[in-house]
Amino acid sequence: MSQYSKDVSIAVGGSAGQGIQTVEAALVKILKDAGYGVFACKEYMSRVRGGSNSVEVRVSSTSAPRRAYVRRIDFLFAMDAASLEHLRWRIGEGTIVFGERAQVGDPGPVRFVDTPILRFANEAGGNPIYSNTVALGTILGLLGTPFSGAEDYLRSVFARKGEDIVGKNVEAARKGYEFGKHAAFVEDISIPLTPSEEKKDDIILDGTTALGIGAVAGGCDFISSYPMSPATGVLAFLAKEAKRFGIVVDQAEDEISAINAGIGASYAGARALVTTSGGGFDLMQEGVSLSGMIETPIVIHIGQRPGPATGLPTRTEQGDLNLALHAGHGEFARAIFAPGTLSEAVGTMQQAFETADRYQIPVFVLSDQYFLDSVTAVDLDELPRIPVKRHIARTTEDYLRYALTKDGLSPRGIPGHGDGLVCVDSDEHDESGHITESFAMRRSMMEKRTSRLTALRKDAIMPHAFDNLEGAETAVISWGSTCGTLVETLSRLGSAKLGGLHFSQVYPINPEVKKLLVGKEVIVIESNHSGQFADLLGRELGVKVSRRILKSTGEPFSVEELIEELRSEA
Amino acid sequence: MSQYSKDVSIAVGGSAGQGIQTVEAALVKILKDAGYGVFACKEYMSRVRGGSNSVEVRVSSTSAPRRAYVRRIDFLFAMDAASLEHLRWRIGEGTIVFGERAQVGDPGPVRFVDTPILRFANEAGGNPIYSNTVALGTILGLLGTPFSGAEDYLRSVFARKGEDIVGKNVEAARKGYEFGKHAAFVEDISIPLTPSEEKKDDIILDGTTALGIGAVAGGCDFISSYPMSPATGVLAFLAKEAKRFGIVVDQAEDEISAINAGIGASYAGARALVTTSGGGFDLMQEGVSLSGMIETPIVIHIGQRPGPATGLPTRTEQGDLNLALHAGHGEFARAIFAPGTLSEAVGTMQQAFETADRYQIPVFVLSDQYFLDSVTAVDLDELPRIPVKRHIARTTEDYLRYALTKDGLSPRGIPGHGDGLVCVDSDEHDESGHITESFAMRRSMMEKRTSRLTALRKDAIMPHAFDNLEGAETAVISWGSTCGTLVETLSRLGSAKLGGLHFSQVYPINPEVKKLLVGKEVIVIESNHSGQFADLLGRELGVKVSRRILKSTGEPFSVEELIEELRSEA
Amino acid sequence: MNPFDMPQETDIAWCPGCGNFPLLLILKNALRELGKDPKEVVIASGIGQAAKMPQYVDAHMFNGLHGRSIPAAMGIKLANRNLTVIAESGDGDIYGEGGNHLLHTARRNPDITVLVHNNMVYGLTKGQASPTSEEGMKNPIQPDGVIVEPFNPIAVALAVDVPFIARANVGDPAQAKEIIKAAISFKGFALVDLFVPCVVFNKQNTYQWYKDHTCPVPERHDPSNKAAAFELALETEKLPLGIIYRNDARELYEDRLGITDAPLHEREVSEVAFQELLAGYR
Amino acid sequence: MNPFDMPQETDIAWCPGCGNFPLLLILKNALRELGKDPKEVVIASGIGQAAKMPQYVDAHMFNGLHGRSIPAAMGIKLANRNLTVIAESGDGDIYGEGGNHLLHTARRNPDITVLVHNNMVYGLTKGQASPTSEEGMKNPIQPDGVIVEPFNPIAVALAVDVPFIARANVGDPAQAKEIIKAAISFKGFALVDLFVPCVVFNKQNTYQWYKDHTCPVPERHDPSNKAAAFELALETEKLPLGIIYRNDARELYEDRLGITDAPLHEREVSEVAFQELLAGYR
Ligand SMILES: Cc1ncc(C[n+]2csc(CCOP(=O)(O)OP(=O)(O)O)c2C)c(N)n1
Ligand SMILES: Cc1ncc(C[n+]2csc(CCOP(=O)(O)OP(=O)(O)O)c2C)c(N)n1
Ligand code: SF4
Ligand code: SF4
Ligand SMILES: [Mg+2]
Ligand SMILES: [Mg+2]
Repeated sequence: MSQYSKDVSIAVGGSAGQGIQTVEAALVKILKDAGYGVFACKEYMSRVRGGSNSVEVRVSSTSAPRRAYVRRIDFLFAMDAASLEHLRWRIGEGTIVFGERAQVGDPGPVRFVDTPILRFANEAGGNPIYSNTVALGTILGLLGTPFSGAEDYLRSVFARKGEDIVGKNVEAARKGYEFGKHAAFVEDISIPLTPSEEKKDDIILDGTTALGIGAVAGGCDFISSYPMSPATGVLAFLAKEAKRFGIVVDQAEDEISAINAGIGASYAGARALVTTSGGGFDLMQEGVSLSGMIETPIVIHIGQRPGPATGLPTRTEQGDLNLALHAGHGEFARAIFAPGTLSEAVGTMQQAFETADRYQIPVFVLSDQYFLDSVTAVDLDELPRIPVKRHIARTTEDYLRYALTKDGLSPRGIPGHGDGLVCVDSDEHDESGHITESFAMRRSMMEKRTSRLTALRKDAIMPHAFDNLEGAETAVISWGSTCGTLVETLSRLGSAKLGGLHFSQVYPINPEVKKLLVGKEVIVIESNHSGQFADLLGRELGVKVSRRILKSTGEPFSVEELIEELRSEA
Repeated sequence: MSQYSKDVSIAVGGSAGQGIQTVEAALVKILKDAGYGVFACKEYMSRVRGGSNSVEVRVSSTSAPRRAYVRRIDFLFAMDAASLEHLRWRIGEGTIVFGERAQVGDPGPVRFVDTPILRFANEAGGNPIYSNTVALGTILGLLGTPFSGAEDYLRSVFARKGEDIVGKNVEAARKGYEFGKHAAFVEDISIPLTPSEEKKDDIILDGTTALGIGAVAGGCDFISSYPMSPATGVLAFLAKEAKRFGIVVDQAEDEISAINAGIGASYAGARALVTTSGGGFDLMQEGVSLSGMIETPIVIHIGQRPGPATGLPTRTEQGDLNLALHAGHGEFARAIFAPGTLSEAVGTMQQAFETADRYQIPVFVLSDQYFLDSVTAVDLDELPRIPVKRHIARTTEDYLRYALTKDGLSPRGIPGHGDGLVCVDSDEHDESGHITESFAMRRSMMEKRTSRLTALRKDAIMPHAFDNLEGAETAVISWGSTCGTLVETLSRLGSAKLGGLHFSQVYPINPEVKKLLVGKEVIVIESNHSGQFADLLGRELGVKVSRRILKSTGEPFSVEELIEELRSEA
Repeated sequence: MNPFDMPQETDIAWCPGCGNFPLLLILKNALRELGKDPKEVVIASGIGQAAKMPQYVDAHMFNGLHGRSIPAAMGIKLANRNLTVIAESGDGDIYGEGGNHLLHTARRNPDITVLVHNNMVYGLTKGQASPTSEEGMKNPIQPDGVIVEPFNPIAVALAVDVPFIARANVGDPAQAKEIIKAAISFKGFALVDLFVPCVVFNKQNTYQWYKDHTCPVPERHDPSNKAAAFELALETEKLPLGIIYRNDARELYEDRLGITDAPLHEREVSEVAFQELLAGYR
Repeated sequence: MNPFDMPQETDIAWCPGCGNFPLLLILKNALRELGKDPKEVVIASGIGQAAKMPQYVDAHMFNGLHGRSIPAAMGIKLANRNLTVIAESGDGDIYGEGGNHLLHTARRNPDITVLVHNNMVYGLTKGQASPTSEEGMKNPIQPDGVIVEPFNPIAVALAVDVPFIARANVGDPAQAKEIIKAAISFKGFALVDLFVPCVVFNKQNTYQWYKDHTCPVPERHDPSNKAAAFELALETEKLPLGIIYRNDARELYEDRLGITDAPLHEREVSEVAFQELLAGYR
């Protein structure tokens, strides 16, 4: 069987500022349009120029799309010597390295195709900046897709730069394309993947965009945030869409301001979002506690990265689950989502707003760098949509913001909407929202704020079972970004002993979940050091986790790595 | 048996600004010097004047001292009508209410002794401010202690105010005293407690002072903090002692500044402390994460109060254990202490500095309002002392701050002490402390920062077993401030079925603890809503907690309440 | 009867004689005289004695976190610009814990009014120095007296271009009321530093002291002259009361953000626009 | 050879042409010319491109949190006043996230030097507006350009009485070096706002722009005159470079705290004093 029978894994390595991400974007779009399944992800250093970064693009059939990072590289394009070194540990038997000897130097003991990237760039455009386009062309030539796809793409992307630029790009791509076709012949590369004929109505998203679209669909009216990798993208997305949708976007002076402005806006009726990463979130915690106390909804996106402190700002980790779980002093209800696919991202972001408003609580959406930067096509027919219900009541003159009710939820009034006054207080308060020192009232209000957890639990999204969990001896569990990797791992292991279970809501956990796990060994996969979700499963369900597969180096799990870890269980 | 055979419980209620705390202080000192066991605690509203506050003073023998809040009041002194209402729920069969009808109005159906407090005050001093002294005198008269104790006390306290003031106070006290003696006769009150003859070398402390003394003894060099109830006292204590000991005390502009200044000072070699409450601590969490990352010790005192948000600023709760446990993004080692007696407070504060420095980590000391405001005598012979070892290394020219070692601990150098340079970095770093993006180095450093947890665990203070835990079927567990209440409860229940276990270190938990609990039912007492320590016992030791006795109204547990809760188990 | 009076008797937590009492009256009168309806007024406060103000005014209340009244007030205003939004707290709250928000919200210029009860002390937490405490004032954390320079709110406000800067003294209720009215009426970010004696913890800055140490802004002062205003701000002998700086030309943040009169909760996600958005990712 | 050069070659993470390169040289030269020993110098920084500076200087380094270099630097200085302590970071870090610390540390006046690399943009996080970004500058969060007023660090520093305030441009390395030397030599809290172009994300405030939009502080300017300094701070046509304000009379925080030359880690708890303390509670 050809090494390319299921998918081809292409990596492009270069330094920051060389624009390897444009190659990724082009490939994904052209190949998707050509009828392939595509997945892309990236890893990069915390610097604006220089260093060594890389992108991975996986090409598959649309019927068996790949949605995870693999260590394996079939075609490695090295734009300079440093990136070849950087990726050398991933070079295996099947890897063919493409690069220009003049740039890369002695490639060492690898299957190397001297590829005149810079020469073609200069020939076609008179400028090294066309190198990316040459590389793109070469890859498409290797894959043997029609050149028209590349040409169409380049024409549309560069249209506003004028015919000259378009022409040079097309020429650069064509030179690469021809070279690639020839190389495929010489190197005896043949890709058995057949593109699908069926035209799907799909869109290409990365995690950031998916969350942004979810926020728009979820009726997000307001965002105030302070830039912090990898969470800034959501803020930038909404900034870009602000005018179109009438969303108010505020860049805050710090994270404390951001969340307090968000809660203020929410008090006045807006659906408000903040986006940040662990360090910035630390500063928001008093605000989280405020949201809990005054029962004013707020949605908090934490784009996780490896900590503690500044850590590795551009790398990935799932280390802040415990943080979200216990953020803010005092005790109150909350919910935490962690999407694992891009369509889940669109959905859970909407669900986050709905849950926050319905239950009048702070709600978290946890992602991470790997997830935010991962790209796939999403079927428009399957795009989750949840109607925007505002859960806002018009007030009457005798309105009491914290009227005691059976389920602890009082109708939520907002100022300027009705005949009543809306008083909220961070102090312990009475039904009218004014400060109290009554212990009896304190007891009622604590009960009020925490009892909704029962309903939240019952409403919690059930995890997604796959790979025949029911019949399996062992449940392998993922949450958030590790979903795709686990799905591919289990499907490749193909063992009846192992079934998968993916959580897109991690807190609270639906009590029904316990039934899914009865009598099974439980293994949890997490990109953190201690196994925070495994602990949570113990606390919430009393489930005993027999094994934790953990990683906190800043890199995502690769499918190969998980296969190695799980083979003994299969 | 007389209702006073074990102890007498005296409560004084009045409004803020009326000075009922001076009565408490005087009673405690005079009665201790007279050879009694004393305990006092208070509860007060978040206001500077007005409202209704109260103090409780319990008088016992020194051989069986009481160290906990009881609901029962034997003598209730009501300085105004509102405080009588405020305390009415605690009036029982044995309660005698003292107050001046003109102030208190109709006292309702209680055993009432019309006590001319204001009249005596005016007669003795021409001023209502002598009312407290009259009340003090009356109480001493009721108890039948020699008047000389009161006289000596008043003389020394008011000495610097001049003979006139001294005289008026003594006169006011004497009037009260005579009235009290007479009332005791009329009401047939006789207190069988015999004062001890033995002169003990002891001191009177409250929780705040005990922690402050512990900090001084622990070599605290530096404190930067922002005021926040109930934690401000520790800052004020060190401010008062700053000159005497050469301690640097800085009032910060906010909590973020406080912890960063503390960590800066610690980096430069100082033993640094911050003190705050939950809301202020939220803002310090990024600093906690920094301490974890750069392995720079810091001691953090959290004086807990009921949250969320502003909550009940002057009330008590143990709601921030989870917060301390998971504070700061990312994963790293930490330790958490929670003293339950004043001598433990002196000791654990020293231990906190020792642990922070030895393990180069952030260390927490959790207290709460009830604990900080509780007063007892502490035997000087039993005052714990831990030598101040600085754990600082003189650097050599080739010094590496993060040299990789077997146990993860590198010798800690500080700038200006030796020939090396000391570089610390909140980014992931190499052995020299400079930024790195190496995944291998990341892995080593994560291991380095977390592996010390093993040693920390082994070193963890064992909990204190009492009431014959070994032979008991059920272990009843307290941590922090609930200790005294549990001790008295179990001793009063006197059931062989129940044994007590008090944790003054709550994280990590010594693995040896498991042996103490084997085969026993486990009940945990906590002043919070969910049972955070019970969860932690599950996570750390796999111990299953069969029952949680919880309270989060803002009041401390009373002994009576715990007895009621535990009677069914006894 | 003032529509801003509480409908029922309230137990006010301030000490007898506290400067917050006259200010409460001044504020309610100012609001009434401006013809405001309680249903259009939101008072956002932080934590402190000053921050209890909205507990005693019958209007919408957002009593949030210590130091954070300004961002909360801004969020409220941006969500519904029809509301009259006041941020109100103490000197410790707004100049200390929340100093950064004052700096940067001024740069944005939302139409909110910031009322700072400046009693030169931390009242609620019992007498520690606030940013505006005078050097030498004895307090529990600096037993020998304050050893740092006081914060000059007027100078800082000028430096960050707050477009309406005034100072008033509750000892002169008539002037204080007029200044508060002017501040609330001002279209833009307005700061009023109010002298409000704390009779318990600040025994040096008393009603009398404020009387003796203040004077009206000189008549010849041109409030549009920032450099002159800065010189006034540096006065230490007699602190000038009145409108110190005023610039009516700054554009509102709401306008620059393109916010319309419709409150955000009435916004609907246009399905057409949403489909357009999706189409962009085809 | 400069003693502050790194002993081994270092991979510097800045972009080619970045203004941080000239500043690195300027700083190392300034330190050498002041005769400093690397072992007595601590550079405390936050997070950002500017904040990477100490990674490339062979001295003690405290690379802490974004926005928090100033409190950390103050803590270091108070723990050991023999150290020369520099806090160094970007405009976003010190004026934005950490603005409150600038305000209030100035009031204390510890002897530390604050160097702000003002590139009028967030460099490390890729081009968002910083507090000093000019109105109208297009950026990812305000696609139509900055809609808030820029922060004026010189004016704010004056308002909080920073006793040494200067501005320099790395485009004039000789002057920048002298100013940095003066700031480090100054006994007290010194702030230098440094123009340091970001060649990638700030295409409008380039080396040339800074050249065109700056001028030396006028010769007749008296740096001890705060009001005059404020007027200079308000200049917008040409931003004055040089020492804008200087007041040598402010007492140091260290002195007012009674800190001696012995670093805190040498302090011992006097047993006599401790017994005295206990005796007070008998
Ligand atoms: C984050 C946080 N830190 C500290 C506190 C404690 N605290 C409450 S009010 C206050 C100061 C009050 O001073 P000011 O703002 O001047 O108001 P005043 O009481 O004098 O009117 C402090 C320190 C708090 N509530 N939250
Ligand atoms: C608490 C926190 N919030 C946000 C960030 C993300 N962050 C890192 S550097 C930076 C801004 C850098 O701008 P500036 O300080 O001007 O430095 P420059 O890179 O321009 O030199 C931001 C927002 C962070 N590290 N920590
Ligand atoms: S403590 Fe001061 S500010 Fe607070 S209420 Fe009393 S007098 Fe007013
Ligand atoms: S992004 Fe700008 S500030 Fe950062 S290194 Fe590059 S040029 Fe310098
Ligand atoms: Mg105040
Ligand atoms: Mg910058």
